[in-house]
Amino acid sequence: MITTQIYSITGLLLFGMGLFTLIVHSHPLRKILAVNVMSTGVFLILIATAYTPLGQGEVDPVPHAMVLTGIVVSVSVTALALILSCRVQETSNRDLLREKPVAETAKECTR
Amino acid sequence: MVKTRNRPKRLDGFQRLFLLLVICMIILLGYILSNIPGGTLGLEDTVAEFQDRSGVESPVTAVLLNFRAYDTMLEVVVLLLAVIGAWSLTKSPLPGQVADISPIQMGVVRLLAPVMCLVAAYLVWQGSHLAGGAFQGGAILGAAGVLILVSDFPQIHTISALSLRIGLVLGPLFFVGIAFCCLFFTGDLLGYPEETAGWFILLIESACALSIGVTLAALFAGSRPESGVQKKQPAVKQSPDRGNS
Amino acid sequence: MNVDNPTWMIIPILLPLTAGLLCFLFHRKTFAIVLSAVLANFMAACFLTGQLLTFGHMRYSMGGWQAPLGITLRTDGPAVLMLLMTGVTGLAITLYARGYFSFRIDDPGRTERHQHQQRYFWPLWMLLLSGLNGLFLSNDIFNLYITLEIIGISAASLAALSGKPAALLASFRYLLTSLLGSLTFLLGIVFLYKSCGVLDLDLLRNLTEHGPGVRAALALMSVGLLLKTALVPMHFWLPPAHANALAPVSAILSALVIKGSFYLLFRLWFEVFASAITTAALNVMGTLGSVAILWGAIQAIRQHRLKLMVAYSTVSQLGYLFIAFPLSRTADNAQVWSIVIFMAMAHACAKSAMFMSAGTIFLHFGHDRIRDLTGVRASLPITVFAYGIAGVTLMGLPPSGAFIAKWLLLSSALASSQWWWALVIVAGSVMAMIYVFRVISRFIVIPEGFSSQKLGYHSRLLEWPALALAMISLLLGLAAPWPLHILARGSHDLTQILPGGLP
Amino acid sequence: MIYSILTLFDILLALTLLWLSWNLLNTEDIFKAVVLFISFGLLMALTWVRMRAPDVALAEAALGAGLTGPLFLSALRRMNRFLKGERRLDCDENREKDNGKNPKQTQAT
Repeated sequence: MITTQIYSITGLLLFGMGLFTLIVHSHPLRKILAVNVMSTGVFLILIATAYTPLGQGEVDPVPHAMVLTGIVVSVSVTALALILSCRVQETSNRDLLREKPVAETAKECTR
Repeated sequence: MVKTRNRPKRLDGFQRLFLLLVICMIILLGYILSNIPGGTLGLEDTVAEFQDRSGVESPVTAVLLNFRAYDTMLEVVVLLLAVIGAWSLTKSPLPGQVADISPIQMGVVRLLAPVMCLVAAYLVWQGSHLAGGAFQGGAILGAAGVLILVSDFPQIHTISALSLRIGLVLGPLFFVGIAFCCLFFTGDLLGYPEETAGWFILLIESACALSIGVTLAALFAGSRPESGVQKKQPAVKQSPDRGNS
Repeated sequence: MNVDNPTWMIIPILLPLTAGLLCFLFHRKTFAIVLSAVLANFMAACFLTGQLLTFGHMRYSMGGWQAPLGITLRTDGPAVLMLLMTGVTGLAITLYARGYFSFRIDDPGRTERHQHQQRYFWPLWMLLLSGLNGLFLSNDIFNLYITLEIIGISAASLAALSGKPAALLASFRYLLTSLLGSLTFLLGIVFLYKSCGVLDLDLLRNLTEHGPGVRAALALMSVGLLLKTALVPMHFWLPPAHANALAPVSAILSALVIKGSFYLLFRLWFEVFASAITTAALNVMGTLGSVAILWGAIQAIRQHRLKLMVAYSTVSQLGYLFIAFPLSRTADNAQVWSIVIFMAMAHACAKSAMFMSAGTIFLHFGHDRIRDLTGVRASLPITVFAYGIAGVTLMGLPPSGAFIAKWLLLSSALASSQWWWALVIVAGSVMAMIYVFRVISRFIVIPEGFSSQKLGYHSRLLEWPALALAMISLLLGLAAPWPLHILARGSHDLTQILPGGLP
Repeated sequence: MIYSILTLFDILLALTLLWLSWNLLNTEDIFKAVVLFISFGLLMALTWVRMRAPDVALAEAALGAGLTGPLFLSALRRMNRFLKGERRLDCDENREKDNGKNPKQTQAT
């Protein structure tokens, strides 16, 4: 069961790191990346739960189906969030990626 | 390219507190998680018991499209919702991509896209007994769509908005339709007749794979196709790289 | 199908779903599709209520696969009442939205914008409705997660529909918060599956012992749902998202969407894992609830914009739902359920009526600054009337539905001599009076020399649905015995559950 | 409990995953973070294979690396393009006044 343990703990750590980044960082893309890392962590724990070493019986297929579902959901939500964040950027006058007014970035570019 | 760096930040008081909280939570959860006795619980035996009645040999596909097909149906709807949400946000044209595409790239895409479609079809087909299925096939299709979008084939601009919408809705609508058919014939929603269950599953998977592919490509494009209404807007400024292509 | 066939309960889920798909596919006749779906949804809710009253609990296994393997749906008292709430409110909101989007003034840009918003509003709203109904009926924890995702994504997209920068930003925050909530919920499911190995709620309820794994799972799921329900420390996303959305969307979000996650939370705490709940946890919920009541009310009083005020009042009213938690130790289960369901139903009707009125006012005057809204009564008498009646419900005056709920709360608080909760309830009501009257007094007073604005366009659909909902929320108190009867019918056979399969 | 060479592999894989995710969440450059995220997705696919979940591995390889990466990159590009002054037509309608003093539309790629 050591394998399950290792990957469960890894998944939990991924969840924690993602959570911290999601709250602390303010850039929209970073937040979305953090959510993705979090969800990968959750999936990892779930798959690790189902894991049975080779030759010791079948792997539980229900968590696999759940994770497949979850991956597709997370991709679609990621896409929506990305488009939404682009729109937020386009209507805001702060450069969300670099945390300064849009005008400054534009000046930097024209230089 | 503008540099996407941001100034390094130091953690303030609240953030340190939060960090502490997260660390404590993770340690606690990790302790609990590693103390849950594992190995005995799960549904693998139940799934194995009913496997031969599901019409497919792969247990994951059996769970996804027979035992818990209702979940999958709702989940295809989630994908569609993301597209509706994305389309409601913007009305800019499909992003014109790199202005100068080398003929080599075009050739590669011309070659690669059909191959990817074949791979996708194969994945859907083998889903009944090996790894694979609607999601994987759909994902490959979506990747092929992204490739085509990136190389900015002129043909993609001729796809009408209605046919695109049909492609998007096909999977979920087909799923719901089959569900109602089953209700009519066997009296159970999504309860396929046992002897033909495999075919029903393959049908649903093909339709869903197509829709998932279109959905993912549409999500990559990020904006809805222009319909007649928007074209009337005065074109004050054309996006430069669209002008080039 | 026979009348006693449990298959009927798929209708409120699949019908709006199909309608949503069709609305997205065809751009014409969308309103006809939506209206028929919403009407059918309402009738299905009534039918399921009748079915429950005649035949008792119903359980339906999807695809004929029974509980540990397949997904089950079920109807019981609370579920049916929530369906009814969604049915009534949904009908009114649909009619109002029709009026809202066909509101025309001499501004071609705005008309075009309305057309664009309408095109995406209908499919999103239909899919949201089917997700909500799926949530109320589902009996499988992972299926509940997917319905939560449907609700979250469609709600966030709806909130962004107005396209204003503030709305976009709020909707982005909303989407991320809702994602965080569902991920935490999913982590809880993982813990649960690891410790129990089943996903069906009935099988989970039949577990006799609750180890640390189940407790951790419950804690994680609760935190996720609280984020989505916006209990006070986690309410930061709610006011901007609700206040900046289009008026029909605000009504949907405030009346229905938060109730979905709350209903699920309540079911987990008081039905599935009732024996794992400690008094301390209940008290924490009660405390957070009272903070929510007071903080939300204070913020509502301080707001200068009408819609923001109504949004903060939602934060405040949500607190009442959580004050019922600590009182459950002394009251019996059915009573707590009835308090909560009553409160939720009354609030859903009143709050959507209020947001609709605010939206009508916003449409007609082009702004919703409370200071400049004097004499609205002269131009929009019905809207102001609806607003006032909805306000009566928020204050909890008799004979409104909220009065019954608050009365039950007060009496059980005093019966168990926990007077501090009673104090909070009364204080919250007084403060609700302040923020409601502050606005109404502006509406009603007509200053000297005021000439009533002539309104170019007037739609009955903008005014009457709000009034109807407000009247329902007011008269709910008179019809009190009836929902209580349904709930009692539900709790009657709560004890005898077969492990999976049809009873 | 059997400690074998496989356990060593597990530990190495887990550590790499953690290291990658730490870097992608904390690196200053968002572009670099996205690239790291793509490699993180590929490594996850390997992990799913290790966990005897080939279905998930296939989906992760196709979705996680093949689609999420391009999605992030195109979003990043769209934002950067906007910031460099190539305004889109449709975002002007809701603009407030103070945005007027915004970048001149000079720079193109």
